[in-house]
Amino acid sequence: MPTTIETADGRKKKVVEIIELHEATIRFAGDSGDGMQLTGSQFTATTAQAGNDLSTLPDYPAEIRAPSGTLYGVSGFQLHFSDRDIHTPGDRPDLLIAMNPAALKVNLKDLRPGGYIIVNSDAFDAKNLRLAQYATNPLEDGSLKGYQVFEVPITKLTTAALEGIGLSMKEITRSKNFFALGLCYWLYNRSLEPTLQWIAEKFANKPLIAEGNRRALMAGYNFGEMTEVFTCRFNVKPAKLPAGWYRNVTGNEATALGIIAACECARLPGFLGSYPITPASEILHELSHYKRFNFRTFQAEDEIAGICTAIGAAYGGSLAFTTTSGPGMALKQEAIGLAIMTELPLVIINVQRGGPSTGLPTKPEQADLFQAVFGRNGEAPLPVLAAASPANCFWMTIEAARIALRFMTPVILLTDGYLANGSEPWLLPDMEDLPDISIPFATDPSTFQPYARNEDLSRPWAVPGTPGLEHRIGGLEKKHLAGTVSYDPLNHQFMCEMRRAKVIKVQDAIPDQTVFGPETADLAIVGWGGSYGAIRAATERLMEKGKSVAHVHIKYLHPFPKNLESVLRGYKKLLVPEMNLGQLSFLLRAHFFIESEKLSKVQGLPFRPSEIEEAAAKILESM
Amino acid sequence: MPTTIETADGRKKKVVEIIELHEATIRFAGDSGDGMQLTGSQFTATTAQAGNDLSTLPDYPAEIRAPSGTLYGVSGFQLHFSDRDIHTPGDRPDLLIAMNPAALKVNLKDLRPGGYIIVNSDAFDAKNLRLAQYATNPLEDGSLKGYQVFEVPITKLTTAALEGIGLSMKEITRSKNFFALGLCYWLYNRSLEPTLQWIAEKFANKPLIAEGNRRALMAGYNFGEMTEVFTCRFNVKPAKLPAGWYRNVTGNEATALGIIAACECARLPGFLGSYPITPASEILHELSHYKRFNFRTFQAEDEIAGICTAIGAAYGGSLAFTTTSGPGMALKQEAIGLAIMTELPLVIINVQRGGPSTGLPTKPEQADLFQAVFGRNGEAPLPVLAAASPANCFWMTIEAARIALRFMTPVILLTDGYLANGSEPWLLPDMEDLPDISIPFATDPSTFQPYARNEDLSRPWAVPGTPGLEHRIGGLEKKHLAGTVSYDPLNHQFMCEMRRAKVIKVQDAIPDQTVFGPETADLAIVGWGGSYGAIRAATERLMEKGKSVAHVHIKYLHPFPKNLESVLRGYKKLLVPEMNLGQLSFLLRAHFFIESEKLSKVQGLPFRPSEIEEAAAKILESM
Amino acid sequence: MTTHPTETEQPGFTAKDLASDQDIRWCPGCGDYSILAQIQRTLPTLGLKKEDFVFVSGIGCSSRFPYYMNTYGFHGIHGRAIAIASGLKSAHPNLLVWVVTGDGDCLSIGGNHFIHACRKNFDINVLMFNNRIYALTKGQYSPTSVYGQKTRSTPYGAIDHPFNPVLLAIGAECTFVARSMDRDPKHLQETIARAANHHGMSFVEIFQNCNIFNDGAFDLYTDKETKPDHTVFLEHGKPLVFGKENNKGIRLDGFRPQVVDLSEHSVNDLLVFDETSKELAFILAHMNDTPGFPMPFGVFLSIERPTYEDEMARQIQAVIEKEGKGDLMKLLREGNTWEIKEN
Amino acid sequence: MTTHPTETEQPGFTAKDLASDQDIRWCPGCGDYSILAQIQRTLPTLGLKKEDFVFVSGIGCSSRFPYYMNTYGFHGIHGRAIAIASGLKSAHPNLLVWVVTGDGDCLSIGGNHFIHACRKNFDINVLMFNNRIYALTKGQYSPTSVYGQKTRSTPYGAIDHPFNPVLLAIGAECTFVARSMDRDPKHLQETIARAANHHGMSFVEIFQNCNIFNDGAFDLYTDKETKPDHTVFLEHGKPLVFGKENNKGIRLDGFRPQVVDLSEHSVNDLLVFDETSKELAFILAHMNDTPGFPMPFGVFLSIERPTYEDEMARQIQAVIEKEGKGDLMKLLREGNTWEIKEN
Ligand SMILES: Cc1ncc(C[n+]2csc(CCOP(=O)(O)OP(=O)(O)O)c2C)c(N)n1
Ligand SMILES: Cc1ncc(C[n+]2csc(CCOP(=O)(O)OP(=O)(O)O)c2C)c(N)n1
Ligand code: SF4
Ligand code: SF4
Ligand SMILES: [Mg+2]
Ligand SMILES: [Mg+2]
Repeated sequence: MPTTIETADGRKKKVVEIIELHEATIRFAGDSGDGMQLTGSQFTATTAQAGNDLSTLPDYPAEIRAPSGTLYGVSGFQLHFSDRDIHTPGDRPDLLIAMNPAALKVNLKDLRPGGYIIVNSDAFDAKNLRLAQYATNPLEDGSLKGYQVFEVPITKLTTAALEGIGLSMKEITRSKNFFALGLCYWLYNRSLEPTLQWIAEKFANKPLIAEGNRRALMAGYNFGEMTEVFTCRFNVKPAKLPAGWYRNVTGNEATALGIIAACECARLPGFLGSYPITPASEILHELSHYKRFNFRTFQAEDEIAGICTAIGAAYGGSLAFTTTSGPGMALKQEAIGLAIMTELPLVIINVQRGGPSTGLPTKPEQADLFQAVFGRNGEAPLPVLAAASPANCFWMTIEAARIALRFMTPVILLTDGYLANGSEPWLLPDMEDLPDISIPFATDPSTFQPYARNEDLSRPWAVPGTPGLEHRIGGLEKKHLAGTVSYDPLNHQFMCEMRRAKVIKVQDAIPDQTVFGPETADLAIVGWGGSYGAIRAATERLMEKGKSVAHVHIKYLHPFPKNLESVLRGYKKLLVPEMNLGQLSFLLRAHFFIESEKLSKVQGLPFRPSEIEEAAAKILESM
Repeated sequence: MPTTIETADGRKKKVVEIIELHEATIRFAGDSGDGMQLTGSQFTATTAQAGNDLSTLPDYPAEIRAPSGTLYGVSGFQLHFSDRDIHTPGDRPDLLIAMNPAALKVNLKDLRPGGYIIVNSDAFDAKNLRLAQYATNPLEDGSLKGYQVFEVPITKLTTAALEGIGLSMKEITRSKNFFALGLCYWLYNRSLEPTLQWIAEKFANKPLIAEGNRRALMAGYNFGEMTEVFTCRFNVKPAKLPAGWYRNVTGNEATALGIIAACECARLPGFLGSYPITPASEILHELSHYKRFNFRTFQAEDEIAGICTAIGAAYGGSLAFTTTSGPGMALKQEAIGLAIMTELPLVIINVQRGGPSTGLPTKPEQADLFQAVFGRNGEAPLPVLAAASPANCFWMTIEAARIALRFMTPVILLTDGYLANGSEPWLLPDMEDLPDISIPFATDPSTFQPYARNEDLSRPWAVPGTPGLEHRIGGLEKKHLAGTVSYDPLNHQFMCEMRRAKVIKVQDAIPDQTVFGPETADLAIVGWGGSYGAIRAATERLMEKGKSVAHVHIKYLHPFPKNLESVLRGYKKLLVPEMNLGQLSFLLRAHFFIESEKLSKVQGLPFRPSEIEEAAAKILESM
Repeated sequence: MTTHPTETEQPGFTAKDLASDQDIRWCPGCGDYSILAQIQRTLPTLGLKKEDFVFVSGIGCSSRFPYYMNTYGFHGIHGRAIAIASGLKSAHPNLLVWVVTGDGDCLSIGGNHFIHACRKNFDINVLMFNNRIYALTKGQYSPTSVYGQKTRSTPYGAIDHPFNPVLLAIGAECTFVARSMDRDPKHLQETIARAANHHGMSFVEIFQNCNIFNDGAFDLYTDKETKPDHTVFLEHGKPLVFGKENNKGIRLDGFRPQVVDLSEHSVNDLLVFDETSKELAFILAHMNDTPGFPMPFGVFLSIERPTYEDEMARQIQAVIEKEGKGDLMKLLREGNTWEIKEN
Repeated sequence: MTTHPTETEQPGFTAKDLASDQDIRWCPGCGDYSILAQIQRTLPTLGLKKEDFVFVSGIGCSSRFPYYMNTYGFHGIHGRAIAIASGLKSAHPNLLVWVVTGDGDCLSIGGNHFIHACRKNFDINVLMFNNRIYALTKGQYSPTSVYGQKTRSTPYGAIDHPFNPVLLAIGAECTFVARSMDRDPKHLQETIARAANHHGMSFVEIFQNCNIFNDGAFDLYTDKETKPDHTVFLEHGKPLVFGKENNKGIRLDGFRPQVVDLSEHSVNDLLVFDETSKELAFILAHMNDTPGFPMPFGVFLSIERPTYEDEMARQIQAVIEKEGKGDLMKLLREGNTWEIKEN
C-alpha cells in the first residue's frame, strides 16, 4: 500500500509498508555473463552480516561460456535467509530476479505461486525471446498471471546512471547486476555498506569501474526508494545464532580448511595428490594457496597417480589426502586396495556428482555410496564417512583424518556437488575446539614389528629414514606381526578377518548415533550426506504440525555407529530419502533386517524439504 | 596279501589282490622342475579315456622357478576319479606321490589318515631335508606312522633303466616323473597305451627323449608288477556318464572356447582386449591361437586400454570381450560405466583371485562379487553371472554374450582361479546344442533412433559405416529416444530407472533357479561360482546319510532369478559357503530379508566337501 | 588414411552436411570453432564416404567436438579416446577413425594410450587441441602449460617442465607428426589433409586459443606482427626460411641448428627440410627451447611403417590360408577326446 | 641424487648388510641376481645412510627386488611404482628413492607415470630391468619385445613395433638416461653410481636375461664372442670406438651416424661423445635400428634441470618468507567474517 508524502524539502517520498518475515528465498538468474554469482554472493555476505541464518546454492551451466541468451547459458544463485536456524537454500523462491527471457523460462517453474518476479524488461527483445524459445513475449501474453511481475528497464536505467563517467558501453552494461543488487537491498531493507566497501577494495586499482558499480548499486536502491513500482518492502530480523565469529563457507572451502586443520591437529606435514575433476577441483585450488602451511599439493597426471603419490607421501610420514569425484574414484579403487593392505593412513574424498559414467558432471548425486563401501577387489573394508552440510565438511574431514591415523587405514569421506558449491554461515572454531589427532611414529628397533597391533588393532607407522626400522611393505598378503609376504592359508583368513575387525573397531571411536526429535515415534526420516538440510527442514515442519517424527542423519556409514540399529528400531516406520535409487536403504536392510520406504531422487537436483515432507506425510497418513 | 607264484617260464610272479573302489584321489607332488603337472595331466587323460568321471586341481608355486628343494617351490597336481558323477578334485588324497622331502612336508597334512605315500627315497638326502626344514628324516623318525609308506629309489631305478641309451644324466633324471607315473598306472590298473602314444607324438622329433620317457614309464609299471613292495592294486570302474564325445577342459580353456563359440552363435567377428594377469592370462593365450576364426586378440598396454579397445570394437560391431582378475577389474570400472551409459554389448570376465590388493595372486577366492555388482560410480547396474565348474565356463560365457547382445549391455562373468586351472571331463556339444544369439544391426534411417527401445528395453545397435545412421553416443546422460546429451532432471531420473529396469528385465530371459534335492527341506546349502562341486559333493553325502538337505546354486547373481526368493523360502535354514567373508549372504539379506548361516573360507584354497558337510551337519543337529 | 574400399569419386557431401543439429556450446571466440570449420571443409575433399568417418574423443572442451559433426561420433571418457579408437580401428579397419583430444586428455590422463598408439601405428588421425590448459574444468595447468604459468591450481606458478608434444610423439615413434594452429585456416586444412592421407597414426598438435582461461598463449605465433619472426614452416625439400622479410634462415652446424641472417648467408647454406628423417624432426622439434629460434609448424615427420590393423589382418589371413578357416566343432574336439558309448 | 643432509664419511654398512633375511625366489640363473649384487655393492660406496634408502617397485619378477634389500622397501601395485616414489620424494625429499621396475611395469601399464616423471624431474633413480617379456605372468610379450617374437600371447609372432626405452625417455625429457646390462658387473656398478649421483630423475635401462621365458635375448651384447662388434660404450669426451680389435668407430655425416673402419679412418674423425647433448643422445639412441650399427651402452644424456621437489620446496619457502608461516586461526577468519554477540 504505497502512498507518497511530501518531504520537508518539497520532494515526494514514498511511504511503503515494511512486512516482517521469518524467512525469504530469492534467486538471481541471468546469462552466464551477467554476473549473477557475484550478485548472489554479495547479497549473501550482506545478509550474513545482518545476522540472519542462511543457506545458498549456485547453479552454473555445464558450459564454460554458453552463447548469451540461450537456455543452457543461464546461471543462477539462490539464497535462503531467516531469523531462525535454517538448513537448505529454500524450497521455492519468493522472488526471482530474471535478467533475460532465458533466465525467466528456466527458473519460473520453481517460483512459489504468487511469488515476485523482477525482470530486466530491456532484455525482452525479439532475439532473446527467440533464443529462450518463447513464441510470444511472456511479459505480454498473460502467462505470468499468478505472479507479481515488476518490469524494470534495468539496462536503460543503469546506462543513464553511469552516463558520462567515462566507461565504455560494454563496461556500463556489465554493471547492471549491481543495479539489480541495489534494488534487492532496498526491497529487503539491507544496508549498502558491506557491498560499497567491497567494491572499494576490489576495484581499488580500477577507480572508474568502482565508481560505475557504486553508481549502479545506488541507482538500483534509489529506484526502489523513489519509484512507485513496489508496494512493500520486507524485513527479516537477525537470527538467534550462537555467539561468536562467523563466516560463510562452501563445502569445498570447508573441506580444504579441514585438511589444513587436520594437518595442524596431527602435527604433520600435509600432502594432496589429486587430478582436477568437477565438482572437486576447488579443494585442490584452495589448498594450492596454502603453501605457507607447508602443505604440498601435487596435481598428478591422472587419478591413479593422484592416489599413488598420496600413498607414497603417507608412507613417508605425511598426512595424505586425495580428492576426486565419481569417475576418478573408480580409477582409484585398485590403489585404495593397496592402502588397505599396507595399512597406511590416507583420506580419500569423493565429491559425488551425477552418474553413471560422465553422467551429469556438474550436478550433485549421492550414488557413490556402494562404490565407496564395496568397490574394490577382494575383502577390502575401510571406514566411510559423509558430511552433512557445507560447514560440516570441515569437521568430517578432520574426523576422517583422525580415524585414518588412529587406525592406520584409508578412509573415504563422501561429500557431493550440492555441499561443495552451497554455502552456509559457519561458527568459527577456536584452536581449543580442535582435537589432537596426532599419533606417534615407531622409532624403537628393539620392539618394532611392522604388523604388530595395538588395542585399536592398528599397526605402527615407521617412516623411512628411521634408523633400524628398515622393513618392506606391499600389496601381497602380509604375515601377522612380521609383515613379510605370506601365502599361508590360515594367515590369510586371519588377516582378512583382522582387517575387517579393525574397521569394525572404528565403532568404538566414533560418536553414537544421535537423533533430532523423539527417540520413539511413528516415523524417522533417515538420511546421509547433503540431504541433511532438506530432511531437517521437512522434519521441523512436520513437527510443527504435531507429527510424530524424528530425523536420523548418519555420518558414519561404514561401520555404522554401534547403537544405530537400536535407534532405528525406535520408530514404527522409516523413510530414507536419497539422491540415488536406494543405496543406504539397501545397506540398512542387509545390516539390520530393517525395511524402509525409499524416496529416490536422481535428477541432479537436491531434495526440496517439501518433497520429503509430502512423502513423510503420506506415510504418516497411511499408518 | 601278495604272494608269489611261479610262472610257466619259471619266473616268479606276484599275485596281488585287486581292490575295487568307487573312487580314488591321488596327488602328485614334487619340485617345480619335477614335471608334476605333466604327470598329473597324463594320468588324467588316461583316466578320462578309461571312462571315469574325474576332477583335477593343479597347485603351482607363486614363483616361476623356485630354487629346487624348497618348500615354496613345491608343485602339486591332484586328481579325483570315480565310477560315479563327481564334483571336486577330492577331499583328501588317498595316495600321495612325493618326489622330495619338501613335497612330503607341504602335502602330508592333506592326506587321509592311513593313506598311501610313495616317496622317492633318493631325494631324502641331508640337503633336501634341510631345505624342507626337517630336523630329522621323516622316513626314519617314525613321524609317518599312521600312513602306509612306500620308499622307492625312483632316481636310481630310472637311471638304471635308461643307462646307456645316450641321454645325459640331467635328461635321465628328468624322466623320473614317468617312472612315478608308470608305477601309479600299475597301482590303479590303468593302460599305458595313451601315454605311450602321447610320448611318441610329443617327442617325434626327439627320439632319444621319447625312448627315455618310454623306458622310465615301463620301468615304473614293471616295478609295481615285479617287486613285492605293494600289497594290493586298485580298480575304479568306468562311470555311467551320458554317451557322447568327451574331453577334459580347464575353466580357462572352456572360457576361451566359449568366447569363440559365442562369436559363432552370434555370427559376429570377435574381439578380445586384455592385459595379462594371473589367473586370467590363459584365456588370452588360448584365444591368440584362434586366428583362423577371424578372432582378434589385442594385448593392451593396461587394463583400461583392454576394456576401452573392447568398447571401441563393440561400437564397431564386434562381439567384444575383456578378461582380467581382481585388481585389473578395479581398473576397468570407470570404463564399465561408459559401456553402461552407451549401452553397448560387452562381456567382462573376472577370474577371481585372492585379495585385497595383490593379495594371493595365484590363489582362488570369490571376493569380487561386491565389486562386480556395486563397484562403479553412479547408479550403474549390469548383469552379473558366475560359472560353476570348469566346463560350465563354456556355457556361461555364451550366456553372458547372449544377454549382452539381447539387452545391449555390458555383462560381468565371474569365474575364479580354482575353476580356471581345475579341469573336468566335458561332454562336447554339437552345433545344434548351441543357441542362436545373433541380433540384427540397425540399418533403416527412416526409423532409427539411437535410444529407442524394444520390448526388452534394449536399444538398437547401429554400426559406423551404415549410411544414414550417423549419430553420437558418449558418457554424458542421454536423452530418451534421441540419445542426444540431456541435462534434463526428469530425463535423468527416467534414464537411471530405465537402465535399472532393463537389467531387471534380464530376469525374463534367464532360467528359473533350479534345486538339487527336495524343494522343501530342513536345510539348503546355497552357493555360487566355483564352490559348486564341493557343495554338491557335501549335499550328496548328507543325502546319503538321510539328511533333509538341498543344494541351490546361483549362476545369475544380478539380477537374481525371479523365483529365487520363493525357492529359498522352501527351507528352514540356509547355509551359504563362500570363499569370502559373506558377500552372497549379504545380498540375500538385502534382497530377500532372508537370514543365512555363513561359512567363510578365505585361505586361497577351495572348500573341501567335508568342511561343508560338517558345517551343514552342525546346523542340522542344532535344529 | 589410405585408399579405402568405399572411396568414391563424388563423396556427395559438403562442409555444410557435416554440421550436426546440436547447438555449439563453446565460448564465443574459442579457437575450437576455427578448427571445426577447417575439418568440415577438409573432409569432403578427401573423396571418402561420410558414413565411414568416426570421430572419437575423450573429455574436455575440445572433446565435445564429435557432437558438432554430423558423422558417427563417440564422446568417450577422459583420456581414453585413443584406446577406444584403437579398438574400433582394429576391429573395423575400413572406418576412417579420427580422435579429437586436448592437451590434458591426450597427454595427461591419456598419455599411456598415446605413446602406445604411436608405436603400434594404428591408422588413426589424432588431432590434439593444445590450449595449454584444462579448460572444461575451469583452468588448471596442463602438461603443456609453460613453466611459471599461474592457473587455478598453480596460483604461485607452475613448477613443471612441460611436455613438448612433438618431441614426445617422436620419442614414442609415431610415424606422422605435425603442428598447426587454429588461426591459420589454410595451413590447418593442409595439415589435416596430409594427416588424413597418411597411412598410419598421424599426430597433429594444433595450437588453440582458449580465450577464457589462457587467452593469448599463442599470440606470438598467430599475431600478424610477431608471427613471421617467431614461426618457421617446414616443407619437405625446401630450405628453412622465415622472418618478416623472409630474411632469416636455419642452417645446421653438425647436428645443431643455427639462425642465420640471409643478408650474410645464401639460401643454399640453409637446412633443406626432409620430413623422412627422425633425427631432423627431433632436432627441429625442440629447437625453439633456445631463445632466438622460431617455433616450427608443419609436418615434422612422415615415414612409413606397417599399421597395426594391417598386420593384424595379415596375420589372420596368413593363418587362415595355412590352417584353413576355423571350424568350431573341430576346435572343441581338439586334443585328447574320448567317446563314452550308450550303456 | 645429490649431497644429502644425512651424508656421512663412513656409511657404516657393507654390501652384506644390504641382504634381507628373505629367501630370494628368482629362478636360478636369472639376470636379476647380478643386478641385485651390483646394487648391493654400489650403495655402500655412495657415502649415504642405509636408513635413507627406499626401494619402491611395482609388480613383476624384477619388482620383487625390495624384498631382498635390507633397506626400506615398498612393493607397490603394477605400474605405479614411479607414482608412489614421486609422492614419497615430494613429501620427504631427504630420502634416497630408487624405483625398480620391469619393461612391462614401467613401459606398459606404468607408461604414463614414467613419461610424466621424466619431465617433472623428481630426483629418483629408476632402474628398469628389461628382459623384453612379462616374466612373472609367465611369458607374454612386452612393449620391448622384438617384432615377430613368439610368446604365449603371440604364438604367431608379435606385430608391434617396440618401444626404444632410451628414445622414449629422451622424448619425455628425462635429464639422465643410461643403458647397462646384467652381465657386465663393472659397467653396471658404474652406471648405478652415476645414476645415484645425478640430481634429477635418472633412468637406467638394464638388459636382463630371463632364462626361462626369453633366454638369450641379449646374447649378442653379452657373449664374449659377439659383444665387441655389437656394442659401443658411450663415454663423455671420448671418441666412439668399438669392435673386437677396437678397429671400428662411429662418425657423423651431418646428423647421420656412420660406422667407419679405423684402418681407413683416423680416430680424430670419430664422433666425440657429449653426454649433455639431447640431439646426440637421440641420434645414438636409435642408431642401432639400422643393421650394421652397434648397440650403445652407457650414459646417453646427463643434463641439469631443477628437480620437482626442489621447486616445490623453493616455492613453499618463498611463500613462507613473503606471507609468513600459516596461522590456522587466521586462515579460518580470512575474508568476510562477522560476529554475533551474546544475546
Ligand atoms: C576420470 C576423469 N578425471 C577427470 C575428469 C575431469 N576433466 C574433464 S576434462 C579435463 C581436462 C580437460 O583438459 P583438455 O584435455 O586440455 O581439454 P580442454 O578442455 O582444454 O579442451 C578434466 C581434468 C574427468 N571427466 N574424468
Ligand atoms: C593391475 C594389474 N594388472 C596386471 C597384473 C599382472 N602382472 C603382474 S607382473 C606383470 C608384467 C611383468 O612384466 P615386467 O614388468 O616386464 O616384469 P618381469 O616379470 O619381466 O620382471 C603383469 C602383467 C597385475 N599384477 N596387476
Ligand atoms: S573455456 Fe576455453 S577452450 Fe573451452 S570453449 Fe571456452 S574458450 Fe574454448
Ligand atoms: S621368470 Fe625370468 S625374470 Fe623371472 S625370475 Fe625367472 S628367469 Fe628371472
Ligand atoms: Mg586443454
Ligand atoms: Mg619384463
